[in-house]
Amino acid sequence: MKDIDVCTTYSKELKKVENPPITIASKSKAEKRKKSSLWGQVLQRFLKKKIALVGLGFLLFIFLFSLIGPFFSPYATEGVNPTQINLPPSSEHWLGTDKLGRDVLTRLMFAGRISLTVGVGAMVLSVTFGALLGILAGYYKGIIDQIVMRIADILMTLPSLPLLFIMAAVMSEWKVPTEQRLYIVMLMLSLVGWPGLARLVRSQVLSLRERQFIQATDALGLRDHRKLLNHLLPNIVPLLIVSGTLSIGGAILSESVLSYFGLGVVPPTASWGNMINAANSLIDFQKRPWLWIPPGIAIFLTVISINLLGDGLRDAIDPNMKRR
Amino acid sequence: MSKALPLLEVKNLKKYYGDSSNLFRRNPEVVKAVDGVSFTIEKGETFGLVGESGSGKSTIGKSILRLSSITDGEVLYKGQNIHKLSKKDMRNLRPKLQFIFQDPYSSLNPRIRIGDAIGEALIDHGLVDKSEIRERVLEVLDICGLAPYQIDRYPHEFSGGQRQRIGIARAIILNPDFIVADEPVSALDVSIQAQIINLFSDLQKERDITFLFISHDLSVVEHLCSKIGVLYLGTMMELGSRDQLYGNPLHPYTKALLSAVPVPDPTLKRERIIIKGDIPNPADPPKGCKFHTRCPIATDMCRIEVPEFREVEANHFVACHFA
Amino acid sequence: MRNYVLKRLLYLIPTLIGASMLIFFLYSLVPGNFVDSDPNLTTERKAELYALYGFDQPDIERYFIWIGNLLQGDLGYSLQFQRPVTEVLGNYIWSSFFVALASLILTWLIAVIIGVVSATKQYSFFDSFITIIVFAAMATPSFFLGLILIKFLAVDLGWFPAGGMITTGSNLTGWDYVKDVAEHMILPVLVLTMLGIGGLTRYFRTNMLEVIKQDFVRTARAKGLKERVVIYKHALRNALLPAITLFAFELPALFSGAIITEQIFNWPGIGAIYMQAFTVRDYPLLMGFTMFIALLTVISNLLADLLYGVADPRVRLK
Amino acid sequence: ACSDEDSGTGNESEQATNTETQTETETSIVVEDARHEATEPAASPALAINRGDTVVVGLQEPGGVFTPYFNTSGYDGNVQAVMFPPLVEINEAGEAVPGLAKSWDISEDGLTYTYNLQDDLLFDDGTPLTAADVAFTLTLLHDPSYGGGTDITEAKIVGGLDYKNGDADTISGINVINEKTIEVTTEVVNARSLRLIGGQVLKKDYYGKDYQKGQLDYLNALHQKPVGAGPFRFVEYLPGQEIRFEANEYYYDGKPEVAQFIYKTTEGDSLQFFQTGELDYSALSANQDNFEFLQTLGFADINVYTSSAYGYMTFNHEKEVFKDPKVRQAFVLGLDRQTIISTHYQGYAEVANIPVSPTSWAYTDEIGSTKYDPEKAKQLLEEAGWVEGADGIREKDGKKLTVYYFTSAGGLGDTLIPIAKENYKAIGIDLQVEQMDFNALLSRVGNGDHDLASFSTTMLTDPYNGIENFHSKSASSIIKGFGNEEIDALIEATIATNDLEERTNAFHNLYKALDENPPVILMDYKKVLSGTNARVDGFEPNGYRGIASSLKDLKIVDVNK
Amino acid sequence: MAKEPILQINQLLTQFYSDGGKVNAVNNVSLEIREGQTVCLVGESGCGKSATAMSVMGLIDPSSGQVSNGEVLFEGQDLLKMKKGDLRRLRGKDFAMIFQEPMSSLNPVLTIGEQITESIIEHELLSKKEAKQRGLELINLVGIGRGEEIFSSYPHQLSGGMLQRIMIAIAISCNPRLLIADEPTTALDVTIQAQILDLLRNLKEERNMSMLLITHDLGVVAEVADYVIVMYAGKIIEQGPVVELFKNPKHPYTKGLLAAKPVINQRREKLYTIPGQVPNLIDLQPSCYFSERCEHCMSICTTKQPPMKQIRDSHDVACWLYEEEVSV
Ligand SMILES: Nc1ncnc2c1ncn2[C@@H]1O[C@H](COP(=O)(O)OP(=O)(O)OP(=O)(O)O)[C@@H](O)[C@H]1O
Ligand SMILES: Nc1ncnc2c1ncn2[C@@H]1O[C@H](COP(=O)(O)OP(=O)(O)OP(=O)(O)O)[C@@H](O)[C@H]1O
Ligand SMILES: [Mg+2]
Ligand SMILES: [Mg+2]
Repeated sequence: MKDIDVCTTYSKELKKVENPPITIASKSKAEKRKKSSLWGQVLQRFLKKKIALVGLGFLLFIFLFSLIGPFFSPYATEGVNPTQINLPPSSEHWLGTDKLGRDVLTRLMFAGRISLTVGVGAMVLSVTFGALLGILAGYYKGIIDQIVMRIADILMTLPSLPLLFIMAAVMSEWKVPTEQRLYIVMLMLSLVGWPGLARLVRSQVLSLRERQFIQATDALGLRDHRKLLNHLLPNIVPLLIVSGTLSIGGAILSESVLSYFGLGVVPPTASWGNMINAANSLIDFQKRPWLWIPPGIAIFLTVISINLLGDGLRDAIDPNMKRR
Repeated sequence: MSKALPLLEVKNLKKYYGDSSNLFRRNPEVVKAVDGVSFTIEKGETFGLVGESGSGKSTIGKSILRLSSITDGEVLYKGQNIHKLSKKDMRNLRPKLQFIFQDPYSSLNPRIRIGDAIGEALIDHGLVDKSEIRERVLEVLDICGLAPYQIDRYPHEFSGGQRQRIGIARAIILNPDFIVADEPVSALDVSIQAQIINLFSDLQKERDITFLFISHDLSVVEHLCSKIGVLYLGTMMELGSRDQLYGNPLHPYTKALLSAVPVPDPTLKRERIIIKGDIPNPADPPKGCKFHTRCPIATDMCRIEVPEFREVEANHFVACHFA
Repeated sequence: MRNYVLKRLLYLIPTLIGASMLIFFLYSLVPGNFVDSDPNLTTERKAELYALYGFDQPDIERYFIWIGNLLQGDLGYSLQFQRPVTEVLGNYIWSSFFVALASLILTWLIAVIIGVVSATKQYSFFDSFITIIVFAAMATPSFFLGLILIKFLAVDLGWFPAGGMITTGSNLTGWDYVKDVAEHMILPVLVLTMLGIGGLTRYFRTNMLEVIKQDFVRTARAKGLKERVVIYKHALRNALLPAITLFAFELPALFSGAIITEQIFNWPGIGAIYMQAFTVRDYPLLMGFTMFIALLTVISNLLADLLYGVADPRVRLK
Repeated sequence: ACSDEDSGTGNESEQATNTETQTETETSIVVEDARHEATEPAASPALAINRGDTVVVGLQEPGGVFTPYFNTSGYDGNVQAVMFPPLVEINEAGEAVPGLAKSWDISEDGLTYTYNLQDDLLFDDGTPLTAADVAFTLTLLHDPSYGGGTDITEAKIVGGLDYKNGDADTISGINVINEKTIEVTTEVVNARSLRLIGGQVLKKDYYGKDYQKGQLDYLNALHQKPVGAGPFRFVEYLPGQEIRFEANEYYYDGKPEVAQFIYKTTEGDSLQFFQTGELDYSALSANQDNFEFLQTLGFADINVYTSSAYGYMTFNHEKEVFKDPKVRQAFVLGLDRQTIISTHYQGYAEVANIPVSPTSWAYTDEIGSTKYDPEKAKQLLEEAGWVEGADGIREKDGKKLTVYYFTSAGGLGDTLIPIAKENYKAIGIDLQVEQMDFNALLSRVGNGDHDLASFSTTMLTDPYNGIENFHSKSASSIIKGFGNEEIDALIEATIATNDLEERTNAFHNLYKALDENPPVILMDYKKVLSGTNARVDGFEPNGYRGIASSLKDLKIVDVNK
Repeated sequence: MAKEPILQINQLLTQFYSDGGKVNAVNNVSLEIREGQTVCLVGESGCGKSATAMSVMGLIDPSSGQVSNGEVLFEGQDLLKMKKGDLRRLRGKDFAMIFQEPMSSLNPVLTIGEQITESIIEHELLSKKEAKQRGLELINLVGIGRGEEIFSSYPHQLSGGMLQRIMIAIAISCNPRLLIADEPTTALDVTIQAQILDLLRNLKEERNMSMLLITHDLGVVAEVADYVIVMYAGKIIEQGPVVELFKNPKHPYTKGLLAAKPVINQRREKLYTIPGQVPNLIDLQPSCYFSERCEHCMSICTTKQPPMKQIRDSHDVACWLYEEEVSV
């Protein structure tokens, strides 16, 4: 469905990273010494991308803000305080309080932990599934490929939001402690996310297979696990890195959409998504902007910076798109 | 030639490409990439395979090493049919049979240091103790004209010629008996090409390796090979020793090829045979003699009858009605 | 060509069977059913209703009944609406379709233009500016975007209706009706467009960047053609080609609606109905709809390939 | 963070101060039921004023089944209410008043009901509505293939089961005396039968034209072409958009002044539509914010009234923990309901003390309590054998006092969850929360997976509806395993007579018993907040019928006067 | 050969931007092509041959490089100073170009006919119909039959050799006076190469075109060139009439190139090799760029660039070996 198509649009873009970068250049000796590894080169190129660096900087800030911010806050996330309801920002509560008298700034920090965890977790899971299955399918072809790809096809025929609804309902059967509900959310998002990635990886592996250096492993008679782990995997890492970064943003957004339907992280655990959603009425919108602006900006900036970062990484990894 | 078993014997090799995944109907459009090719390679010999693009050279090379399956025929290495070996036996045989690729830029994994790339197969086959690997790698690096300090570098830090050397080092470190070199110098500049060609001839002499050398450059083949086969649309047109082929080419195709090679001498005014037209679509090869569409001396017979691959003089075979 | 299509159609069967099983069994795992949604029913009454609706049969059996009906084109009977699923879908799907179509066209138009301009002026101010804007649109949750637009454009400024499809109680016909509906469409279309535009713009930009580095573009320049011709005739055509597949992929989205946007704008579309059906576990409707989308997806995949074949002479099918 | 502190003393003092501040707010904050006239009617948006004598009300998407008794969606019920008045109506106090029946008699023994129809009663197609239509309706409800949600058999009409399960052709207990009179005999006294039997009427010639016993499928074709006898006549259904009605000139109480009535499909709170004037009437979640919102609009007549429903949190009585009434009492006392309710509803709800709304004749504030007493709760838990464990969570026989609380997303839960977690933690209960959608909630509660679960009753047209589930024979899946013979007897007593005073006493006795042995944690009596565009007069919503009974009185007024 | 130079390049400097800094791909190159002359530019990969051609055509992608200095005089007009529109009108009309990869140099989604007539319509202002007529003639001229059929086919349906002929047809469609061919036969088989070279030779003669042919194959040079220019690392190191240069190469690099190539029927035991490899263009110090690989390297070679010196009539070489005054 369109609303939640974030993940697929990323994969649209990702088609472009399929061809892994092979730098064909003979560098002078002086240069050779300072960039002895491929990743060193990537790093160097990356460091030249100002916008991407801004993105990275902001992400770091958000991470620090969420991870160590709460230690500096005098308030507790769940400290309900009915006498302090809906206060506007003040020197005491920099971002005001919500309808339960909780400090918005503190919640924003805790929510950041959750949202980032969901984002990163869902990314890690879907990248793991997607990469593993994609490699197996692309490398072994035949029956394994058929099975994996048909499952992916089938999953992809189902619209994602309904699929998430179903999964949320099904998974609510499992007795998961409130605090750990986010793991369920991660799992759900990754289940929706892996087929697209698996396809990308598979097609990449199929094209890598035709590359002479992979054919060379056949000629050398190397064992399969060596071919897969030492030869194939490192060559799809760039793809995984780029699609991984981009999917973090997608997952954070999807979580907020799930929260909108009450299928996300369970309150009182705060996520940026359910914080915005708690203020999702015309009244709060109008009268208490401090409830929705901070989480809104947090999501917005995080997703933007992740995108910028991902974009920068893509350009850095793919040297064809060189800038003067 | 002794009666002893040849190192490699290719018998009636056929390789058809086609859409075999079609469940419902066999695709009629099959490309007969290799269509019944036979030849033998004696130990220590360098066999040259020439032909235009798409004539099936690489396919033969890969089929011989079982890097691709075959449709029909036999590939006998020291008498054993390579395509009938079990997976395990084949793996054990791999180190003895090596392949050198055409494209120096894509034949090395960009993410693996060249020292590892060269030594990897030794480890994987358990041929050498881990501690000795580096030594062995340095040894072959030296043979191939690379400096020891380059062992920990990545492929992108090397030029094309150097990469081709790495590819060669990777093959010879396994002490192979037989190497298929698929156009190993085609992508290189003249000055570098000469270096690699010399390296090959040194290897031939010093290591007693048997080569199947694939190239479309007749001058290179002449330089390196003792026996040469000329391929056209998957069929062998002429096969003979170097002197026979260059001194007395019998097939009109061979003649045309030879005369088409530009010679770097502006004063030389040769009578050239320019054969007309393009190579036919391999999916739909001409009937009769496959070369008849471009042959300057073709007759009606050529259009109908497939010429026999005959031995016209000792070890000189040709497939032409008029040779 | 005909064989190819036939073959592809045959390949669809296992995918569809798989999808139908997945759909059926996933939904059957969902806790709750239509009868349960009324807490006031007595146990006996529930049992009666279970029997009436066939909920008491084993899943496998119900699956085969369902799939059997499906094969006859019978999507079942909506419990909530008490009428055939096809009829319910028919009631709502077109309004979803029009919104989606309008936003699709708009999205593509804008994305192509922006993509081309920012690719030809890579790293210019325009490019960076658009990049930021586009990312911004991508980074806003849809419900939030909807709320902002309603608040400012509909309620405060009163430029557009806040929701719905027609002016309540209006009896307009002909052009007036079209105009009325169009006016109501603006905001939802705007939201969908903003959401969709990001990915597509980036996609076109990357495509264009790739294409304009190709040899044939150089050839076109070497011929002395005007830059406009080089970009729009030679480059854009090639950049659009892979996108044709994407376009076909959007087909199911045209019918599957946009759950959130429809809900927010009160648009009488299939997305909103889906949500409602889910809350009361109207499984025939849910499954019928999901299956319909699965079928569309599969067909549009095929269509994408065929279209690509038609559009790209390189893969044009024999 | 303070919430993480385990030390009992620190918490107690804090809690104490908390309670203090709450009692302070508590008294000042509950809002009275009232009607607030618009301050500035002329501010009504042009969109609304220009609409003339068409009145638009928001309603969630109906299912499109407009035949009474056959709808599966409650919203369809709202649609039907416009066209199908019942024989016996209900007023704002929950008392039976005349509807299509101008009067009725109940026999001495309480078993026979005789309904006398209004004079000149016509369907909206102009044909007469007679006792035969009523008889047909009742017969239809007994049809074996009837799949709707009304269980007529509860009234135990004589011969009803023979018709339903046997092969009787008619129901012997239904007697059409004449065109205007019908007599129904039942087997047991049931205070609810009057309204159950005296419900909405289906036109026999229309809905019964093709009727054959056991065959009701033909009705499906009629669901979207209703013929009723209400103030408005059905005109058109635009799925997902609106349902249109027009004034019914055959209505027995006179044709309404408003020419057209429309239910517009909206989703959730539709503030924006009310604000822009697309809706003339809108019911909103009751809270101070929404109230102020309506006030600032200026053109809204505001109604605040109390709903007839109550909210509660049910125990899973099949779990061993809750077998002991002391534990349940501790759960009641240990939850600061007052804070939760006043925080969430900002005065637009009060804490429930008995399982019936204050609007009902059965209500009394003398029974039950709303107080928060964690000390008492702790004591009760101690008595029940739950002693504090190492981590502050109570244990008994090595089992921790961890309870799973199920609730649907949104609503009160957002406020309740954090406070309840804190409250319960303070008395040594570990509360785990799971949120799910409402249907999953019902299903999982039905399976007995829960320990606690939140629900609200529907509108309680009879106080009996609020307690029937506490009967040990009750089939309710929500409250299973509760009750004993004593309570059963008390429950049965509440309907065993038609006399209101006797019933009131019976209810009070029951409420007392339930207070000692709580089946649920009573939560709230909610207010309903509605805004009416000042251009429309006559909306008198109440807690039993919503706006249905006032539709006939709607008038358009000139806002500039 | 006293004919007017049709193209004269003076002190051309073309730079590309790269990670390590600016790359002087074409480094102060000066050359001229006279009317009716075929000039061959030879050199190893990366020595700046294509960059030179692209600079002339004004096709250096502005996002990756620029022409920083110099003059490119086409019939006396400096192309570099010309307005973009004016240059565009000359390009493809008065001078045209053929590229190395025929497969990728034609637009895959347009028909051959469309691509041939396009420039005719643009430059000659003919109608579609006339252009088609012209197109068919051209197809015929480059030696492919079945004009109509080819006209409506797509590039992927033709073989490499045919495509290269089409490229040639496009290039000569407006009767250019100068044809630049950048390795037109490198991607083709020998038999096809022979056909194409033959075609180019004939066309040149018939139409009295001048030609700048870029190649790295000395055999090709020997067959078609009138005049040869040898480039190394962005610089011209030797130039001269073809016979003179092959008979009497002066620069050690030129000599090496000629000796390193295996020649048919002239088998040697060992090929001559030039040691080392082409230097990286990024950080070149002032020196003879070939000095690292040169057998005759002297101390001056590593510190100073040799100037271009005329050895004989129009045979120039840039090598310290031939500078008398430095032999100190
Ligand atoms: N994987 C494949 N699938 C289908 N056809 C193939 C495949 N590989 C090669 N062919 C076809 O087989 C024929 C022979 O190919 P091969 O690569 O052996 O030629 P070659 O002589 O090595 O040519 P080149 O000089 O271009 O390398 C060609 O017509 C080619 O199109
Ligand atoms: N677009 C570009 N961006 C950066 N560097 C470039 C670009 N194009 C060419 N170069 C560099 O300029 C130098 C000259 O390139 P050029 O293409 O002119 O070589 P060439 O002589 O044509 O080689 P080849 O025989 O391989 O075609 C090379 O070092 C190359 O790396
Ligand atoms: Mg090959
Ligand atoms: Mg070049």
